[in-house]
Amino acid sequence: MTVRVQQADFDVGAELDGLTRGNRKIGGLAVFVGLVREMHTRDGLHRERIDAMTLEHYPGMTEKALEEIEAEAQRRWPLEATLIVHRHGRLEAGDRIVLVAVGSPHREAAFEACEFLVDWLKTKAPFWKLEETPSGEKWVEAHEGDDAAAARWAKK
Amino acid sequence: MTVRVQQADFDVGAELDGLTRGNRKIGGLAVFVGLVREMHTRDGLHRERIDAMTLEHYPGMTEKALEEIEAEAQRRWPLEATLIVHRHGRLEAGDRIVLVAVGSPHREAAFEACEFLVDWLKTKAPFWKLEETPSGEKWVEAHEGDDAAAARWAKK
Amino acid sequence: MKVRYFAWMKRTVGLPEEEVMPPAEVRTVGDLVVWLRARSAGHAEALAAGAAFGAAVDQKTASFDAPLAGVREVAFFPPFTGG
Amino acid sequence: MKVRYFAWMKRTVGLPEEEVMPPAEVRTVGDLVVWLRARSAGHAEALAAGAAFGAAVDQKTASFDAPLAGVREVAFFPPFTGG
Repeated sequence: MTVRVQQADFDVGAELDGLTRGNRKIGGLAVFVGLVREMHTRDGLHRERIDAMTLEHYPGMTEKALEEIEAEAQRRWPLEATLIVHRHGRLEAGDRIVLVAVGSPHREAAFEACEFLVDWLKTKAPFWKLEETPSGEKWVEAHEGDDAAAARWAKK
Repeated sequence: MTVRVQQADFDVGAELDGLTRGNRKIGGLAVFVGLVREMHTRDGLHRERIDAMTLEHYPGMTEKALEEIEAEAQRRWPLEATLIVHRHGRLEAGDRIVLVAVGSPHREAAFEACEFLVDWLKTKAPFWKLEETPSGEKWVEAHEGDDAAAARWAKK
Repeated sequence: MKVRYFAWMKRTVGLPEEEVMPPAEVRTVGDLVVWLRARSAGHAEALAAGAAFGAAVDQKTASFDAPLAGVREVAFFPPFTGG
Repeated sequence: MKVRYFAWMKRTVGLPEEEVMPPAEVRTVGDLVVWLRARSAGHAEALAAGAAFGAAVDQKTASFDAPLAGVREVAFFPPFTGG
């Protein structure tokens, strides 16, 4: 039942320990850690490596959006514990971006709710990616696959 | 690409750090932590609390089974890193039982492979649960839901 | 009323935010878009009719026909690409 | 040949494992089950015809028609309930 948006890195082990400590009803904890992966863009004949990116967000709205998404997951599944920690600012390949953790008595609910939260984060939370390439900065355009991933939850 | 069966607890944060360190191709890490949850059995009119359990396994066969399951996941999805750590011996409510972590460039593959591994662990790995109740010990019987969960992957 | 811009819109407009006092006939978010375009070439480009952008009213996603009465903050931004 | 028992079968048989030398006509896992039943009341109960149990041959799950030629270890166990 916690949402945090921060520039600093997070400690996955400590976050998960804090989430489950003292709760003996949790049988399964489904966790997602999003990392910056090394990517390449193709611009005409040039293949460029993306070394880093900056995640801009809308302070105030971001926290509200994440809390709404979390509350929606709580309505849909029998959850004992949820946690979303999302970073903003400049991030390099290999850095952690986001942590989503969901604890439930049953593993199926934990997995489903975790995937639901991650899919929604990608499309419904006010974050924008600015990628750094050797030839300059470039705002990432919306990704249709992410919309499709989020849309499958709307059918339920 | 690591499988371990051990009596000792594991450190989730350290395990995940070790799994992803130096690999910049991982965009998503899907993780499952199985915990012993406090449960109750109903035996006629008596409702009994299960305080602890002992997980027996078949040393030698267990490692082989987990390595096979892991190799199968590697064949089915484009994975960069996989880890299964499974405990055996006596465990109390709140204790960690199993850690499954899957890293992939894409989050969908990571989630699917992680769920696949967990479903298979429940039905295809040689573990048996002996539950402790105030009135004595009881071997857990096979759970049809787990078989159904594992069976859905066979259709693919 | 505060108006905020994010991502490439902030750079195109040239400011992250501004205080504006639109006239009474600017009743909706859509009216505000049209009214803001006249403020500068950057505004006109960022808020052009063909550009893909959304809006939030008091930090919640809103459609362009959302009313502005009593609103303290309106934001404009491209589609979310984060996480 | 080593025979191993797990979970409740270990308690019912009364041993975790034993070395056995079945005669040549015991050719499959199923033959071995029938032959082992005669060893004790515990064996007969654990390996009874109606009991739900599976087998592994040299640490891999095997069916009851699996051959025993060259096999070093056979295990009997109830359905897995772990994880």
